[in-house]
Amino acid sequence: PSKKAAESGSGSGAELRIATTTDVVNFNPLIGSSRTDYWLTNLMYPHLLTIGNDGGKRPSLATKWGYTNPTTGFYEIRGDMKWSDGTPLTASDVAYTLNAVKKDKPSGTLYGQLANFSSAKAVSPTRVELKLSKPDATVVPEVGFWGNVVPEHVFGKAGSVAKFANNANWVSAGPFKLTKVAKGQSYTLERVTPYPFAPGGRPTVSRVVYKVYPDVNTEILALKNGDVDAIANALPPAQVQPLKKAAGITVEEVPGLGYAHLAYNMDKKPLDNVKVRQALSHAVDYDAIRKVVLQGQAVSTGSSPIMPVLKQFHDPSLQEYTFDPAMARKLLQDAGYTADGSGRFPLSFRMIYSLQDPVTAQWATLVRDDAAKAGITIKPQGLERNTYLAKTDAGDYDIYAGNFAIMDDPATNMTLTYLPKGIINYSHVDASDLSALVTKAQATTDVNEQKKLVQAAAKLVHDQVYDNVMYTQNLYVAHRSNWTGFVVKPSELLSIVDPQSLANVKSSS
Amino acid sequence: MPPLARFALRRVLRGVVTIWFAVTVTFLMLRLLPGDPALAVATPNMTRETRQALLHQYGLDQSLAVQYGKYLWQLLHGNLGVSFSQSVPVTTALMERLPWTLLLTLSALVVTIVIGVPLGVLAASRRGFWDRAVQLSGVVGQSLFVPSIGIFLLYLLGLKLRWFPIGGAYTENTYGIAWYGSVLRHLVLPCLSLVLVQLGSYVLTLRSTLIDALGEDYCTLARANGLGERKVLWKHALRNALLPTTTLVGLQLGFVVGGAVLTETIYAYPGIGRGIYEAVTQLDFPVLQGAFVLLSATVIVANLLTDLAYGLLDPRVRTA
Amino acid sequence: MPATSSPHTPQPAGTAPPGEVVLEARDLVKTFTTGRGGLSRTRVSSVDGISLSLRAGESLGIVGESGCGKSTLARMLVGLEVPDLGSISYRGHDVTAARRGDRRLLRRGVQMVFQDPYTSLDPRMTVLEIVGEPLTASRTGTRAWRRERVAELLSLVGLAPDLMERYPHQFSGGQRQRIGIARALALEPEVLVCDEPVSALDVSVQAQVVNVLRDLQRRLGVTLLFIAHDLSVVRHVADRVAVMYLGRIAEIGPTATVYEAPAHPYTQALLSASPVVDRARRGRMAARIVLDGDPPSPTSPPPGCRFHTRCRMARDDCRTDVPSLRRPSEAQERARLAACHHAEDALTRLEDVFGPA
Amino acid sequence: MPSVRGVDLDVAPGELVALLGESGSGKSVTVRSIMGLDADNARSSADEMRLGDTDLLALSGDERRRLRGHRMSMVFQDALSALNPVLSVGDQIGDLIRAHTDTSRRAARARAVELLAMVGIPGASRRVGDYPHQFSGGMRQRILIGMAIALEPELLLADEPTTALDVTVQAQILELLDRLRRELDMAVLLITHDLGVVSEVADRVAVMYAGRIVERGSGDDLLARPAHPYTEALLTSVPQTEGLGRDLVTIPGSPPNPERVPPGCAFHPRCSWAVEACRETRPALIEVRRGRESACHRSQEVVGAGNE
Amino acid sequence: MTSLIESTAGPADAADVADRPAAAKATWDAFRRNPLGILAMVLLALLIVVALVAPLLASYPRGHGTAILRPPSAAHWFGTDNLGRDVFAEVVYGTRSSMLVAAGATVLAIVIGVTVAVCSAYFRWVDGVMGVLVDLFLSLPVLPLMILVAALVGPSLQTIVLVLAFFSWPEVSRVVRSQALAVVRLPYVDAARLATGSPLWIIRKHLLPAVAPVIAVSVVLTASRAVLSAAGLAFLGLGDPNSWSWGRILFEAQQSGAMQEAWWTTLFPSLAILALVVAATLLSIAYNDARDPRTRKD
Ligand SMILES: Nc1ncnc2c1ncn2[C@@H]1O[C@H](COP(=O)(O)OP(=O)(O)OP(=O)(O)O)[C@@H](O)[C@H]1O
Ligand SMILES: Nc1ncnc2c1ncn2[C@@H]1O[C@H](COP(=O)(O)OP(=O)(O)OP(=O)(O)O)[C@@H](O)[C@H]1O
Ligand SMILES: [Mg+2]
Ligand SMILES: [Mg+2]
Repeated sequence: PSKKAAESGSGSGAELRIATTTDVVNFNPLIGSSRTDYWLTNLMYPHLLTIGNDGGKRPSLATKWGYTNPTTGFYEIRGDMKWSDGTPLTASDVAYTLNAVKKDKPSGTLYGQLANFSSAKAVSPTRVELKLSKPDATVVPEVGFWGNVVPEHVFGKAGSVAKFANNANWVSAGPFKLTKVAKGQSYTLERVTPYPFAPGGRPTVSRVVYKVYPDVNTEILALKNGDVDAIANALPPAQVQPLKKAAGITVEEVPGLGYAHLAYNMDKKPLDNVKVRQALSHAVDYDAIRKVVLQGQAVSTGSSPIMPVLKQFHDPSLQEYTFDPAMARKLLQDAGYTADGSGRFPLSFRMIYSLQDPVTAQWATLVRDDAAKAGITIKPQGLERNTYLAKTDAGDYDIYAGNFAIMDDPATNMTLTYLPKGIINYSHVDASDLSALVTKAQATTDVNEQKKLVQAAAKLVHDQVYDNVMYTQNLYVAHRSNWTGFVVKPSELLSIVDPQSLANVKSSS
Repeated sequence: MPPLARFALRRVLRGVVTIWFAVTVTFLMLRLLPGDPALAVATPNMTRETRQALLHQYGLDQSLAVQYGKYLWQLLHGNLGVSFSQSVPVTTALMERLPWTLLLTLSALVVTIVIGVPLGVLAASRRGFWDRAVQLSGVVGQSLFVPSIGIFLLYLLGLKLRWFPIGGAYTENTYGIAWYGSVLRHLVLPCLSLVLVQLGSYVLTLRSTLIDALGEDYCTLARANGLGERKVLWKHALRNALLPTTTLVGLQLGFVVGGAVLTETIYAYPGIGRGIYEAVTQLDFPVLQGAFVLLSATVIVANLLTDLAYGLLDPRVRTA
Repeated sequence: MPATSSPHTPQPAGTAPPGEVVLEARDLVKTFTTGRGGLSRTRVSSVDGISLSLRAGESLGIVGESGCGKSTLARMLVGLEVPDLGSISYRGHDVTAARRGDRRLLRRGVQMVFQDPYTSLDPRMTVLEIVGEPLTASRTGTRAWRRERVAELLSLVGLAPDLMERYPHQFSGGQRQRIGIARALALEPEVLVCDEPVSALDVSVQAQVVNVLRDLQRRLGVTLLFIAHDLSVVRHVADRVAVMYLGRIAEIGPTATVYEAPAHPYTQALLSASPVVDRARRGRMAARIVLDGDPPSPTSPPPGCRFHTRCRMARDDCRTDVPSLRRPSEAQERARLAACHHAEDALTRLEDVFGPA
Repeated sequence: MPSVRGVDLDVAPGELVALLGESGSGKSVTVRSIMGLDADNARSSADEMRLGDTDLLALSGDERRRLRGHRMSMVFQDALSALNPVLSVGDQIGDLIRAHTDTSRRAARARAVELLAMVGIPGASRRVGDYPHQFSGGMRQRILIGMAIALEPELLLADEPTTALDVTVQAQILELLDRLRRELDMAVLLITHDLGVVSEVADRVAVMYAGRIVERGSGDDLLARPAHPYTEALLTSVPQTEGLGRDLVTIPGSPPNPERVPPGCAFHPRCSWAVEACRETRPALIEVRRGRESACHRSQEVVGAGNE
Repeated sequence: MTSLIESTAGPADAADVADRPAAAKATWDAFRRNPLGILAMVLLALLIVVALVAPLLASYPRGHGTAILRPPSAAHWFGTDNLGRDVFAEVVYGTRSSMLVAAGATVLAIVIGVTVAVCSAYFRWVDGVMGVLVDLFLSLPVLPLMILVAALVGPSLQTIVLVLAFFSWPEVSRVVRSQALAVVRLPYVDAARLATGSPLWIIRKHLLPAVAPVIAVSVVLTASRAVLSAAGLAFLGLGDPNSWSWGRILFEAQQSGAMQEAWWTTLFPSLAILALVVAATLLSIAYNDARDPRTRKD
């Protein structure tokens, strides 16, 4: 078939080309783990909820959601969405998705959210009800935000959803549908109509092409060159200013919903001592890191796990640890350590970080050098991602340096981060007062009550240095200026490539 | 057994052993070195239970011997397994990429030979300035760091001059002639940098073997017979000097196919080298094992082809 | 140039009374597999059923064309190569298998002088190191003693001992060959196997080496196995001579007998084809026996008598039956054996070889 | 560094002149210079060089090239390395023919078959397409000779054509050369270090030592009555039937290193005739008697001694 | 035909010239006359000096600076990187660790490769086994395997050195073995066999000295290849993050997205790599040429 090549220029026929740095690993949204997987499958398998710039949940496929009682949640969904093969998208697709994930345990994020979920049922074509095994206020918003809804009539035939590759004959609920895949090269998606979130139910561009580049340098070259119209990945901090100045290129600011932190492994000896942890906290020049490494594109969280961007939960009274080597030394002396002639304490910590995380990799050395000023030896150990994960999992580190992409819901995140069995409890904290607060917050559906509980927990974390949250990063993405109408959503996962954004974007030149 | 059949049998046997070796080395590396594929696909929210389920699903909870035996058994049946991360058969995952790598390396080889032979002849026959110039540029080319030259070429020819596109193997959604044109345009830069890097070794080899050949008695005889220097060079010396070059092609082809990782990475060329790199980051054991099987097979085929070429060029082998 | 005798001329250990067999080979067979892998894998029959015995103090010459297996035979006799079949015994001990103990015995008793004086000396070693190597490697004696011994050996072969700090390339071919001989003598062997020790040398130098060898034999009673393709040299050196053709012995016997009355057609052809520096006999060029064709390939030796393809006297039985080494009927030649079905016949046609007297 | 100095040679049609000399005495260098095939690092000069009535020195490089293989040709010592291993024998002979004559490919091949038959390759028409490695050493040498006589040159230079061969095969080759030069009335310059070979075939002989000709004369005369101590020594050091049982006569010392040729007569350090004059002045090659030249201060005495 | 020829030629053309002890001088004389060889040697010496005296040239690049991604200037000869560190200092210290890695990997690879080569040349049965093993190793795709191992084990100086050595020895072995095989066939080795029954003696006294020149060339080539491979690994994020290497500078430039615009962050380390590898290669070529009497004369 001889179609016309990229019809650039205005109008509804335009093609939007987006650069990404990784291939799609898996087309099954319930398994997929790479960023590109997420961006692509989001355009085909809708989420029940989306998120606002303050981290609050907003309607998407679901119009209403909540709890009818502590162990029963519900979603009311739109009735006007259809799969691209004509089959209507109904509540039974939602129920099927949740039940299948619970049963087949695919490795994606969604399964992790279903710990207290027992089953879902479509009580009407537009209403799903969730049975919980114990009260948990986080299930409905988190499942709604993280989970993609997949078509039962396609996935259901495939057996286990944990093994289904979903690599051909895609069915999409819009705004786009994958039509052509060239591994290592590009992914072409065609417009799907009707799509309720597009103007007139019809996405403005007819086609979206994700093109794969090896790294952000090449992406930037391609953007400047006009080979692509937008870059999906967040820009490295150092590139934001130059690109803002570049002609024909627009840089959008995307609120970050994640944070970077240092976790002190409390299973390892002097780190169980709060004074040592405090000393360490005072031995990092947070300002310098934010200014130099992040080029001022990050904000302090006040050393609290609740970032300012989460306005409804944030507690502005918590103050960031000051960079104060003298204070750090004093704290260490209080803890019974004495410095040698050269001012060094007999303390040496191994700090792991991932080499694939360029920002952390950069500040890791700064942390080392700052600590040295307080007489503390920190040995950064940059690791290839898999080794990093393995060591993290085994607790094989003194200090863990890393960041989380989206920490949108404090209660959820605290259960994962600070409960003894929490799977991202990297400081291995096991404090009964903290656990009590977090558990209670998780079970509470009352927003104000929950706010009080998580703030109390955050204060504990802050004071006892159960976690050292360093900053939340604002992200920047770039596109060619002739494209307008991007809807900017928080976090790199959504940013300007969220389905609703791509359904509305248009070329003006 | 007729010699040809025996020869064929030996080659096949050697091929099988080579593949087995590649499989075993990769298998053991993957299993014995640290690194856990279940973690590679981990998301922060994954539980221990899920991990266990994953390991089970991947068959990694079995003993080493059982896994190895199973893998070999499958391999015997031409089954390379299913990719951990992509859930598709490994064959499918690799076959998408192999053609691009072959296109890239073979075209680079052809260009290298087309440019390299005259350059080698020039260097060998015009001792002095040309010789030194060719030699020096050969050495410099050989010493280039692929990403460095890639960055430079992309910047200059891609961004500044806009002669060639940045990355990829073709332009999406073009068809027919235009598609082939775009393939060619995308091929130029990666091919060029591969040629730059490998040209040197071919030219230098050819040069030194040519110089040797020109000093051989048979060339002296050709001159004593009143043949012109050109004929001596191109007919008598070159035919002999091409033999070691052929060997080099065989040796290098496998190396180049595997070594195209950096080239493919810097130019976003969707070849097997980059596929391997990605599989490494995802610890996709089946894909990695499959890729090494495939690369070994390529090396075997390349060696077989060079043997054939050698036979064509060298009657001592052909008529023995 | 005869060597000047030094005061402490070494005597080879346990010199046997003349006549006693020191080294004996029985039915040696050696086949090589060659080929650059792949298509051209072939078997080369290098030595095929050779029996020899060396008596103490004698010198046995071996002549034959290139590739007839002379070197292979020599290498088997010194233990550098293990025969496929057959046995070698040294002073009654079977040393065929070349086990560790055997080797030591053989090494002490049988040494070798190599053909090429250029490649048989390690260019990176001084003469002292080269000649003294057998001693140094086995840590025999003190350093000073070894030096003394090397000096002795050098003067034995007619080289000034003060040259021992030099490197081989500072010597001429003939001098190097003498270094090689000195090295071979270091362990005081009874038997010296010389594999074409003068072929690589110029005529003017060749004589020096030949003289040294003869002198050694006379003075030390060393047993010599002297391999050469130059008939005149062998005639000069050897008491007995064996003529080899394609891995087999064609004729063996006292030198004078074989040279004056060759009983094997091949020996005859060889003698007749050898150019002689004697203008008087120049005219025989047209008359002599020029063999047709080329030596057959050892990869597919002809059946029967291996010489039959080029033999002017070949009959049917030569093509099928392998001739054994036997004494031609004439009684006075008890010591000479020839492997030819028609040796008697051949002896009657000697004028073809030397031309009409 | 000169490796050949002041070599004077002439060969008449139909005549076989042997150039005798030890290894390294400069025989090959001489031949190469005559052919105009000096190695890259060699330079040669000559006062006069002519082939028939052609002045070789007056020719341009290309004219010289056209002479090679046509009016003068060469046979190498090592036939295996002199034949191109990757080209068929017929191809190589054809190349030669077509380089000098306007011959079609087919005609050249036919001529190649003819030549192979002429030098005694059995089944020539079958074997013309074979490659060098498929022939035995003697056959290869014959092929080289066939190539050298292909265009019936006036002068054939044979550089040790039999050294690598066995005596039985050597005899064949020598006979072939002898026959061909008579049939084609060629001048042959035979290089060798084998006195036996010289004695068998040479009409005239020139003896070289350390890059110079030290003696020249007709074969019979020179071998019977050497006029130069070197020739004399050479002759006596060859093992001969007459000397059986005695030690061989040796020439003391070793051939000179071309980098350090002794002053005066190059042979004087090894010469039993040497006198003071030999150390200082180099004897010129002068006529000792008719048709005999020798470069020795004491030639007359040497010849005389030989005559006793 | 009459002729009077005066011919001159160079020194004796004996193939074994190079092996003589006196040849060392001849080799050096020839080497000295090759401008490229001298240039290479000077360049290499310069780089080695830079590696040795790094602390005198620049202070170790740590922490961060204020001037970010500044082009080359008097204060920062090679400009600054995205953390404001001095690229010149990075390149200087990169020289150190790049050379260290190359040296470590080369020593290991040479030791293994030469041992295997010499043993297989000397002992037929070893050759059977090791020959096949070396062949198999040579047919493995090296770079991908290096990536795999480096990724699995985790990048550190030791890992990189081991990985490079592990995949470089077969090439060393191949080259050295072919030379050793030629030497083993030489009569003087046979003579040594007749002189002693100790293989160790023969290997030590005859074989190793004879292959030494090949080993020398092999050392240089292995090292230069190691530099390229190490840079390749570092560029893919598999270098040691705690020591400055040229590959790491490039990797960080790539990570920061500054590669093309801040050309100085990529140009200088690239030039350093090029300089080292070119110098090493030229040196080995010049040495080989000088050693070979046939090429020596021009
Ligand atoms: N190591 C080997 N491998 C294969 N073939 C061999 C080997 N050694 C000898 N041969 C073959 O065995 C045959 C006899 O060889 P040998 O060296 O004994 O002959 P020779 O009589 O010494 O010859 P020359 O006079 O040329 O030295 C030849 O055909 C040779 O090619
Ligand atoms: N291309 C060359 N470069 C340098 N020296 C050379 C060259 N060719 C010959 N020689 C030297 O010139 C001298 C004469 O060599 P030539 O080859 O003529 O000797 P030859 O008499 O032919 O010896 P042989 O009998 O060994 O062939 C020798 O010392 C040789 O080393
Ligand atoms: Mg031999
Ligand atoms: Mg010569």
